[in-house]
Amino acid sequence: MACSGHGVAVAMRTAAKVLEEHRDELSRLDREIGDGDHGENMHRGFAALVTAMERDAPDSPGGVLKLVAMTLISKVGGAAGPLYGTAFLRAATAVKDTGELDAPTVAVALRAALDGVVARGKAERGDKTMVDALLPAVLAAESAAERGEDVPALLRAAADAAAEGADSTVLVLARKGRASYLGERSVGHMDPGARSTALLLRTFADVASGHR
Amino acid sequence: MACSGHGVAVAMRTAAKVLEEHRDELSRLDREIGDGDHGENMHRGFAALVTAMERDAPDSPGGVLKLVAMTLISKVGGAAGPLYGTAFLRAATAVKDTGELDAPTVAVALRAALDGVVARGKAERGDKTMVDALLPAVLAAESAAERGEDVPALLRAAADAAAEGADSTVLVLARKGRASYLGERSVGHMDPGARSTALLLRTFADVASGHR
Amino acid sequence: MKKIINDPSTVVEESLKGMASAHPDLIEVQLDPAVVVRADAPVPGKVAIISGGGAGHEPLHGGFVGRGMLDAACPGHVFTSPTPDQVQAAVQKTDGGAGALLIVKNYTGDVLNFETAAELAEADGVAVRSVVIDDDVAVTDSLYTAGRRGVGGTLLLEKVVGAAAERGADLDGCEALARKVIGQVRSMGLALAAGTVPHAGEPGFTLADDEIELGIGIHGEPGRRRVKIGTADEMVKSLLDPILDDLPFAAGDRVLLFTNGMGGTPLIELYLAHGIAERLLAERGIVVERRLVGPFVTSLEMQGMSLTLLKLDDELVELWDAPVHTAALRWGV
Amino acid sequence: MKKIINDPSTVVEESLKGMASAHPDLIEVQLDPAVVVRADAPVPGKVAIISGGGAGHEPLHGGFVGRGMLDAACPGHVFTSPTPDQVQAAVQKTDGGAGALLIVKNYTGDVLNFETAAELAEADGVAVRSVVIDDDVAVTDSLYTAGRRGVGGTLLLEKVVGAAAERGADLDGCEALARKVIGQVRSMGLALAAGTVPHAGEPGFTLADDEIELGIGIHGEPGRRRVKIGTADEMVKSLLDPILDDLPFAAGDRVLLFTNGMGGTPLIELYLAHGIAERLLAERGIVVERRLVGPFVTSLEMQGMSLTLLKLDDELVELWDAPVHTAALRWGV
Ligand SMILES: Nc1ncnc2c1ncn2[C@@H]1O[C@H](COP(=O)(O)OP(=O)(O)O)[C@@H](O)[C@H]1O
Ligand SMILES: Nc1ncnc2c1ncn2[C@@H]1O[C@H](COP(=O)(O)OP(=O)(O)O)[C@@H](O)[C@H]1O
Ligand SMILES: [Mg+2]
Ligand SMILES: [Mg+2]
Ligand SMILES: [Mg+2]
Ligand SMILES: [Mg+2]
Repeated sequence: MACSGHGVAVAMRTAAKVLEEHRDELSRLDREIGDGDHGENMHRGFAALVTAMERDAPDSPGGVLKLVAMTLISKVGGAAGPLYGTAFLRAATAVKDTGELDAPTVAVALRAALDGVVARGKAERGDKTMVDALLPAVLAAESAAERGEDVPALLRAAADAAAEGADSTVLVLARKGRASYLGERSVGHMDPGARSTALLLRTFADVASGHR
Repeated sequence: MACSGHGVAVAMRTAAKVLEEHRDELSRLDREIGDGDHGENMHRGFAALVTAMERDAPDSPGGVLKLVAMTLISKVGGAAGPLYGTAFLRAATAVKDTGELDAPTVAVALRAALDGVVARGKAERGDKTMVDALLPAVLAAESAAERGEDVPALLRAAADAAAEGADSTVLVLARKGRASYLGERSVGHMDPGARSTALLLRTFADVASGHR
Repeated sequence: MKKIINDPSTVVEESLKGMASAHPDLIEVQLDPAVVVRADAPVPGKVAIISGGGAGHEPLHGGFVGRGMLDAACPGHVFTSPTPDQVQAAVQKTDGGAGALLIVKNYTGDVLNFETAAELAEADGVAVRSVVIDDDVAVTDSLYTAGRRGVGGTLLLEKVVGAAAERGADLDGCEALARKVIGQVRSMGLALAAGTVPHAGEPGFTLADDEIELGIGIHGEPGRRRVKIGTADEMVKSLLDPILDDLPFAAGDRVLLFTNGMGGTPLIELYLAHGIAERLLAERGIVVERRLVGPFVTSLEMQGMSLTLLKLDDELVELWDAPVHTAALRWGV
Repeated sequence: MKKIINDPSTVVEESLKGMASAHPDLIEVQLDPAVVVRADAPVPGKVAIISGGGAGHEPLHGGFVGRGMLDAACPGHVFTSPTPDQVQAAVQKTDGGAGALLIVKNYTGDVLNFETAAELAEADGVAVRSVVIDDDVAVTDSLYTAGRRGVGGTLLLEKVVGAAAERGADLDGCEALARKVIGQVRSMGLALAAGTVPHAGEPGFTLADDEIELGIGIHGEPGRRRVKIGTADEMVKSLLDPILDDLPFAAGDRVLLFTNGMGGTPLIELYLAHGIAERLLAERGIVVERRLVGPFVTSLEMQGMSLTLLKLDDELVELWDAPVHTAALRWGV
């Protein structure tokens, strides 16, 4: 597996498939504690991305990430659109015009993505949002990079941490986004955005590891 | 039992009770093949009649019948209001200012009521309307009168015939009123107006016979 | 049954009170007998246009009382025609000396009660005419039925005749115009789910999850048949075709298209259906010159819709466009 | 799920097409990105008033585009906020040289997307201001929530600010007026039964037969608590009391009372509820000077209602009464 622009593009196309498969699950989660559109939103955004990549496939990882950002911003809507859009935009900016991403760069990109989400959404860990998946993923990626792991190993560590982070949202009270209106009733349900973050990272890890 | 104005008033008050008891049944029948308001319509009319009779209880049978007619016309609405209203109005006119109704007069009054219903509604026997109960009742009353039966016996004969007539509506196709829109789907359900006619005649017979 | 009501037996009365408080400048509501009258009635020299029918079809008819439309509306109980004394009171309150035209939807109860009312009003010395509207093509007129039902076309009739009366048309003129409109307006509806009459407490009918009632009446009466639910394209076509065939409407005809909601179908679906109907009409070369979209002739919270097509000419276009100021329809003022 | 649609993924687009065909004189609809624009835009020298939000709340916002109200509306997918490029396109289409005011309902998605849009529009050289409306008292502002939601008050805000812009108020003036309205408008809603998002296919939530959701949001989000359904008197009071306590409204205050339907509740119930609200306000000595009753800020076919109270002064009364000509609100023209 290569972390070239092509590799990133493959990861995004795979993500589109995964999100289509999990569309109903994500919407169901959102129906429990939000307005039921998260699966549809993510699916719409990534389906549009696939179309956009058919027309125009940037060579560099940064170019692909920027296309992802612009497509999500203009196609997803809702809270997830600008949040994921900002995340990918910041990641694109962080990797600059690197041709092949190495593990430290991936860690930096993930950190930039997290910072973007927090800058826009002002959520803290424990607020029951995608931050609860993304933040532990970033921490795991950073220590993997420090340990000198390669990109597949780093992404697997990040994906594991994100999955655990998403699971952790089940037990907490939502404090940001629509789910916050539920108050105590949000407890007991996983946050859909945390779940989609975990799915994305798992997909990226799988593609990087050659599993998908 | 006397067929004085007082007797007729007692019969009407009893009818109000009976219609209240059968309100749901009549509405249910009407829901099957009409718009579900017949029980409510009849109950509203006779409840208003009880109130009206408290204010003003006419002495003569004709006076009571006229009060019934005017109250039903102004309180019932729907198809049943003008039809029953006309029936009682014609009956009132037919009995003129007779102080005590004898059997032949009751038969004449019932015939006048039927003629009124037919004049307004233009239904024929077999159209699945109240006519299917009232017409056989009139025929039975007329032959009872010819046989020289007294008022209670005449009304019992009329009530029996009306009940049979109402039963007969189950198997026929509605051709008048709202039920006609159902076409074939009206078959298998008793006509609510035929049922209320049968109930009224049964009540009058019971009161005349001293059973209620 | 879940409803925002206090008591099934007072729904109509309380709703009328609320309506009165919502439109103090427009209408006056009298409760016993129940009549909604335009605030400036009687208008001297003007023919009074009066309609009425069972409640549960709001805004029909009370929502159309006001300048340029109805002088009075007589609301019955839910789905129950009003009584003659209500209509008689309406005539008395609105008689400006030029007579009254009663607009009656073709249901046995309505026809009988308005008939009696007309007699009472004539006895009071007011010249009264009645017209019966029966625009629903779902139920074909035959020996075996009480005739077609009056549905969505009623609103168009009330608007057009109301405008004519406001301009000074006399009783003959109003009646002739009404008969003309009745002659060239056709409707058909469908239901996805029934409404619940308050005192009944349960839905008027039950449809399977994949079933619709084609040709539904505004009291939940069935129409042509139950069919599987289709796409919006199919459903709209199944309403439009019988309407077009009935009059018939032909290429080159100018029409008003009224896409009506039954009460529980949201506007997003009505607009969607309206767009389809416009497209189908354009394909047939029929020219939609005026349109109305919304829940105007309803059946409580029934989910469903109806289409109404009125053939237009210059006279009808002008009368449709004339100012109207009522609770539910307002323009030019 | 029973709906008059062809395909969940094309509902908004098809509905917009139908809306365009229904109101050719009033609006122009562009589909990619989706924007509803008033037919005579841009109006030179006029501040453009722009709003938007997820679809499913019709007639909000597209039904309020036209003279005296909105210059453009940006409809998102059902219950999903629009995207920045839609808002950017709306600004471009309506920019008359005096800047644009964006009216945003307080939902994370709406706020974030409009924020991005404002940046894009500024980059295009248009002066843009945003106001966020958060009139729903059901959800109290606290550290723990994203703040109050924007609901029924949005319509009143759009009407009043739209009237001011039409009269020539500048961007500062429009913004200040908007903040004033937001400061003195409060709402709360309840639901009896959920609507169904087309692509979800099943109701957004489920209530027991005797249960209502008090403080419901217009996307079916819960509010304060689930309670046993009461009489209309009780339900209206349970909406009105928190509204009155919140601002607070006091005896002698002049108000506009807006009784809003959630989409699946028929007018007969809304008028009934409105009458109760007027009575309760009168008992408190609060003077209802203007009113609006109907399904205007809806949640698909949700059964339920909301009440909105706007504190009035002469300026607001005059702006409310000013002519408006849109698909859903029209008077004086
Ligand atoms: N302020 C926020 N910060 C971070 N993430 C948020 C915030 N608000 C919402 N989210 C995320 O967005 C997800 C919901 O996205 P989506 O359903 O697509 O949009 P919407 O909430 O507008 O319907 C939530 O599950 C949560 O993870
Ligand atoms: N043309 C008619 N002639 C005789 N009876 C009729 C006619 N039309 C309807 N009816 C009777 O009226 C009954 C319905 O009354 P009701 O439900 O109170 O009024 P509505 O049909 O207006 O709702 C029917 O069951 C039938 O017996
Ligand atoms: Mg969502
Ligand atoms: Mg009936
Ligand atoms: Mg009836
Ligand atoms: Mg959403």
